[in-house]
Amino acid sequence: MARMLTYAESIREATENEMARDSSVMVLGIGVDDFKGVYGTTTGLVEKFGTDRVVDTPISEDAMTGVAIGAALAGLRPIHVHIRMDFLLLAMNQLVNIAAKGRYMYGGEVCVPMVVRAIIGRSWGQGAQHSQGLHSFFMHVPGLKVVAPSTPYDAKGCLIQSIRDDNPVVFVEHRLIHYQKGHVPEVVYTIPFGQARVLSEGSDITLVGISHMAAECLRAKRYLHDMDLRAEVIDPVSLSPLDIDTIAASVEKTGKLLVVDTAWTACGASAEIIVQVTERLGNAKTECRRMGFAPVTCPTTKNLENHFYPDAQKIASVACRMVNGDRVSTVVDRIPDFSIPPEVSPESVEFRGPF
Amino acid sequence: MARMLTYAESIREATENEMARDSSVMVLGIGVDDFKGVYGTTTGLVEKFGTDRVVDTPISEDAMTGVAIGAALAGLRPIHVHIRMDFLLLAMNQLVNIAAKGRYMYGGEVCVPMVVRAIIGRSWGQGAQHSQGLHSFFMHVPGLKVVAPSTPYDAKGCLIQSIRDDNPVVFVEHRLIHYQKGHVPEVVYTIPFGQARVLSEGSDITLVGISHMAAECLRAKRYLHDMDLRAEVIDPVSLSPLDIDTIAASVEKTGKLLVVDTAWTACGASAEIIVQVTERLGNAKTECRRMGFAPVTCPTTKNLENHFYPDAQKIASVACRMVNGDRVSTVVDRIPDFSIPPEVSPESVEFRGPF
Amino acid sequence: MVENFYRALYRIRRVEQEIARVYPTDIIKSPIHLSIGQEAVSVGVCEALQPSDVVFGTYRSHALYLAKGGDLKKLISELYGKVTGCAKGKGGSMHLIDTAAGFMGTSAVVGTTIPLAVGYAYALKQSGKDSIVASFFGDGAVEEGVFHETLNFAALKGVPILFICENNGYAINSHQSKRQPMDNICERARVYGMPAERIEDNDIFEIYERVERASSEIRNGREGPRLFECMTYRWREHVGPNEDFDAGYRSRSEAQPWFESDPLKTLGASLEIDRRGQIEVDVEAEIYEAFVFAEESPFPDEDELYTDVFTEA
Amino acid sequence: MVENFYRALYRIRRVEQEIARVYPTDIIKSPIHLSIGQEAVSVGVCEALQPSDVVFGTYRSHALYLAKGGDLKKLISELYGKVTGCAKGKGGSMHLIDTAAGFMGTSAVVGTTIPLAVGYAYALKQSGKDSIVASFFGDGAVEEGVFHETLNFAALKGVPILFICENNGYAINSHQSKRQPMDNICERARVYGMPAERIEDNDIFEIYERVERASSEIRNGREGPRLFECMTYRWREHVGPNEDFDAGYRSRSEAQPWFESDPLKTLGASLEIDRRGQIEVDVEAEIYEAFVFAEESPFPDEDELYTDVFTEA
Ligand SMILES: Cc1ncc(C[n+]2csc(CCOP(=O)(O)OP(=O)(O)O)c2C)c(N)n1
Ligand SMILES: Cc1ncc(C[n+]2csc(CCOP(=O)(O)OP(=O)(O)O)c2C)c(N)n1
Ligand SMILES: [Mg+2]
Ligand SMILES: [Mg+2]
Repeated sequence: MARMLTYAESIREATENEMARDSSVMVLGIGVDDFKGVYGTTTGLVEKFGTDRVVDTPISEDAMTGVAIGAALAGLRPIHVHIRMDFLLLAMNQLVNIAAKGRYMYGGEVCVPMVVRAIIGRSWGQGAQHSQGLHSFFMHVPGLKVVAPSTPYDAKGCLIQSIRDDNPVVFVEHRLIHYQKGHVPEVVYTIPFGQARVLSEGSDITLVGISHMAAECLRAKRYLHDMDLRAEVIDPVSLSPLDIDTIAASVEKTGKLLVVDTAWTACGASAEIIVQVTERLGNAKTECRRMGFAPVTCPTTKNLENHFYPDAQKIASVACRMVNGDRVSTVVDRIPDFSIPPEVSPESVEFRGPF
Repeated sequence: MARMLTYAESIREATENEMARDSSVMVLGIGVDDFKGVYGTTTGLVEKFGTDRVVDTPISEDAMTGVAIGAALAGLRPIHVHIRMDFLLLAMNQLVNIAAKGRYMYGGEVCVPMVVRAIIGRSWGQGAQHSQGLHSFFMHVPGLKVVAPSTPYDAKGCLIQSIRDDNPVVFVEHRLIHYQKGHVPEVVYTIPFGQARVLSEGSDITLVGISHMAAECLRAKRYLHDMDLRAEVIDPVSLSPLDIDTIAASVEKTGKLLVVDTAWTACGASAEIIVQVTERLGNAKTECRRMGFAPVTCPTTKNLENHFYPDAQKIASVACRMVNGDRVSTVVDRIPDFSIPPEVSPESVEFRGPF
Repeated sequence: MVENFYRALYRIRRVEQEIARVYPTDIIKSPIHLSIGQEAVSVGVCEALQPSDVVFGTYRSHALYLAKGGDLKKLISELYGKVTGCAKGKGGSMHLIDTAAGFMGTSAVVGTTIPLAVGYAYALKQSGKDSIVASFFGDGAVEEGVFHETLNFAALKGVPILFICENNGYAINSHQSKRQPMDNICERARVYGMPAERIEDNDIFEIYERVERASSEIRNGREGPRLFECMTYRWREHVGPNEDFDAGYRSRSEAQPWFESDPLKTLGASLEIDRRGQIEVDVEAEIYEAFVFAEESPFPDEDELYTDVFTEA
Repeated sequence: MVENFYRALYRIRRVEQEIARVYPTDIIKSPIHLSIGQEAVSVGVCEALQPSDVVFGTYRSHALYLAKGGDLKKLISELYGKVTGCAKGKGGSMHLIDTAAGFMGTSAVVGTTIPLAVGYAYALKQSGKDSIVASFFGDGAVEEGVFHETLNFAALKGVPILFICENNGYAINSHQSKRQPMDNICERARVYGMPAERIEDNDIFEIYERVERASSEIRNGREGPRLFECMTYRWREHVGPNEDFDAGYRSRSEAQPWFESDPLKTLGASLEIDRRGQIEVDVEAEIYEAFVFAEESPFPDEDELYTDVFTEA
């Protein structure tokens, strides 16, 4: 029988493997050694590897990012953990001005092998400052790699790949998938960057789902199936580098592309994917749309929050109208509800208590 | 005769006008009161309005941004000046988590009327950390307005508009245009956000140039003219809100769009403009391309730096090939030189010494 | 005064207990950081302030909101995500505001409101107003660079602000000694030339008196900022409604002295039984009403999602 | 020792003078921040360090680069934007590096290398190596929050690092008193429990001796970080090759005592004339050679634009 782990367990396993294999790997971050272990992703590591290699840090994101970079310059391989991606806003100077640029501006003399684990905080009620998906910032800046696996299988392989990479990697997680289970082999394996994953084949439309939205796209596919529409669902997995070949090949087949992100769309990853596809396919007739956070600050109250996020129903609504040729309003975030049974994603239903 | 001012003088005049008119307007930032007056944009203000309203700050971008926001909450209208946009990386938390979100997350109870003047630092040899155009970060986040005027005329009107706006506005300047002269009426005027400016009409291709690239696009137009191609040149002026109507109408006419930014292209303003145009025009046959910084860290040595930035020649090369239907490689940043006389933009030629 | 203190303490304690009680039903869909055990700091400071004075807080600010005169119904409604909340349900527990009460806002990101408070105080000083500002934050926030940057600027400009550090010994589950080499937050303020005092034992009278004195000294605008480090203790888990003495990072015996010196208990014991009873009855009625109000209030309309992004001209 | 000091000081001074001399021709297309007048700090500290020790600096680090043993030809070539530069011309004056010499890099953004240095020192300590790190920065950098965050962490973990604050009294054109309420940078370090000393008068012997002692104390790994505030003075404008005593923000008379106590002058006077002459002749030859080397070196190929973004596996 397949070995099943949660996404969080898979991250923990990858970290433990690498720490055991390579004594230069270390973990630092607020609360990495505490009893909650950052949603269980670091549980037990301090007992095994000690406080020198598993470092609870002061609340000093800017300096601690610099410390991680400095340790990387000296040959360590730090994994810096942030329980909310929002806190990276305090570390932008170090990430953009040093981590991303170090190798280039020193003419190739150094490298910065570090991993920044950034968790997108959505559960419910996380509100304005604990819910942001800011991966497009890091995609914008040359010198950083960005990866956002959506399954336990990819989480393990990508994290090991990230740790072994000699460059700074922003590893994007999503809180709602931490407790999702999936097949994770016990063996150590890596997943190369720049390879998108076709989660499910189809011919009528290409759905690209980033991070948690990959799961929502798969659910949307089921709705669409009931309407006799075959969606191809792709998880880019790696955002920078981006495997535009796989996505463009799919779009060439389907003629329609809907990119769904767990982030805002303006200057977002969804915009980038669409532009790269149109650049690749020239002025062939392709219709492209994007969905993401509503273009507002994330509200706390659940009944507004539900409208803030894309979900399977909304994705299916937009996809269906794209395929059926109805003219879709440009404000794709405000599609009125389609006639789809009001099921909700299990992650959000199962979620209780924001702890 | 038309009254001619430099871009820097125009900014200074707008600031002085508003400070004289409204005692709640203040200026703060590193060196705003010193003899260089941030390229002359703040010269004389401290003598006129005193050190309470023209505040030289410690080197504390994070806190000083928070201080500006707090002052705005109390009813002042701070203009926070940064001689390099790169330094905003230290202020991202306050800008994104508070300035952008304050009104929304407090249910409309407060407003944050502040202006953040951010200067893109290119001259020569500014290298990795003094040359970045990071406006796409601010376009990504709801709650911020972003404006990037390219002429002295627009600089004055947009700055007055920004100061009077009750919301946080990121005002993007470019060092190479600070010394450019243009017509600036003495009268006080505002330029509403969300209105692009058609700098020059044409029928064969639409060139959209952001900030300093508007001038390069105009120059490119002259090259193209010699080849009997008529380019329409548009300066979006305001990036968020974005006047997509004007741009899309132009593209509907020309069928071709080339967006040129003084920033990286991945998840950049250029990507956003292209996607909005394709969303607007549906799957009509339009060819869209973008140019910007090469996808690397900015090098210091001039002979690499020259290849890092788009310029009139490179823009004309790409535009020409788009119109003539040659298949353009996707890496538009590496177009081999087209047969255009090797003139360089006067800003870069005139520039001497990075002071 | 004792009665006022008791009423304020009792009201906050009971409000938070009620929040904790209903929380497991998931009717409140917002992370909550309770101040149970720490109420004396907010009450002691705010009783010493004027209504026109202004405070800024953190995600752990139910107590501060109430102590500063924030509307109780709007607080509970906010937690319930209702449109009648102080932020129309858009903010939740971590983004409280009541401008009418001089409660200027809280933030979920550690340290972020410290410079806001100083900017506000700068504006007050410049306008010649008589009001002052108090900035509340935890012992963890002093590890953020912005704390230092802000104190440096506040002292340089002599703005009328009180920095109130609520030192409960922990940032989430990490003891101060795991995060700071010295237990000397006051020293960290004094290097900027500002007077700084530690107030031990969660002592509401000490807090009130010392803050009262300091605030009148800075109110005239001639003296600059002050810092108070108020030693206190959090009785519940960092976030959520429960106790967590079995989690391993701290012991119940560490908490015991704080339970025993609880100002609510000692003040209550000093009150005449009838007066005390009356206060409690009044407060209970008010709380009951507030929860009913919140339950009966409507959620915001879907259209509210798109409002309040910008202030329209 | 005096001879070594003199050679190092003379070499740096003359290199920077040469840079300033050619600068108006625009052959160097990179902003330059000269250390003329401040050389004693870099030399005094680096002479007290071991070759295997590591330093991090700022955009004003020509002196530090040379004092730590960085390659002169690579420095000048870097300024000339040549592929033979220490960063292949990609870095310029503000992004110097020479890993072989333990010169681990500089940055144009104030304060950014301070935590890098501590991270490096953390790694050294963890690996059990005997080396230490010195982090150089200006008096302005202590206003950045990252300075405090970093010192807090460094002291907490007891990493083997020396913080060297080069206090030249100014950040660009703003005097320290315009930016900091107290003239007490050492105090700002002591609150983290680390010893901190001010060294007055740009005194190279004092710097050498005290740093030597401190470095041997922290080298064994048992004692934690130290800070030295080295008082010095910048003779030229903040950025660029010229003097700026007529700009209004400072006077030549303020500089006068620094001119007079210039260690280069006093050390030079103490040397036997022939020895001194020989040193100077050697150094001049080396400098001449370095500039010729730089001039004759090729610029990087256009293809270099796209290399060094990532380390390939
Ligand atoms: C910038 C930032 N980093 C980390 C967090 C996660 N976090 C939430 S509360 C907290 C502890 C803060 O401790 P303290 O300031 O002592 O306040 P207390 O919770 O004890 O009242 C942390 C680290 C955050 N909210 N913001
Ligand atoms: C974060 C940041 N803010 C502002 C600047 C602009 N700037 C360059 S040098 C400098 C002054 C720094 O002063 P100090 O640390 O004393 O160093 P010095 O130049 O005197 O050696 C400033 C403000 C910068 N480079 N980085
Ligand atoms: Mg605490
Ligand atoms: Mg200085």
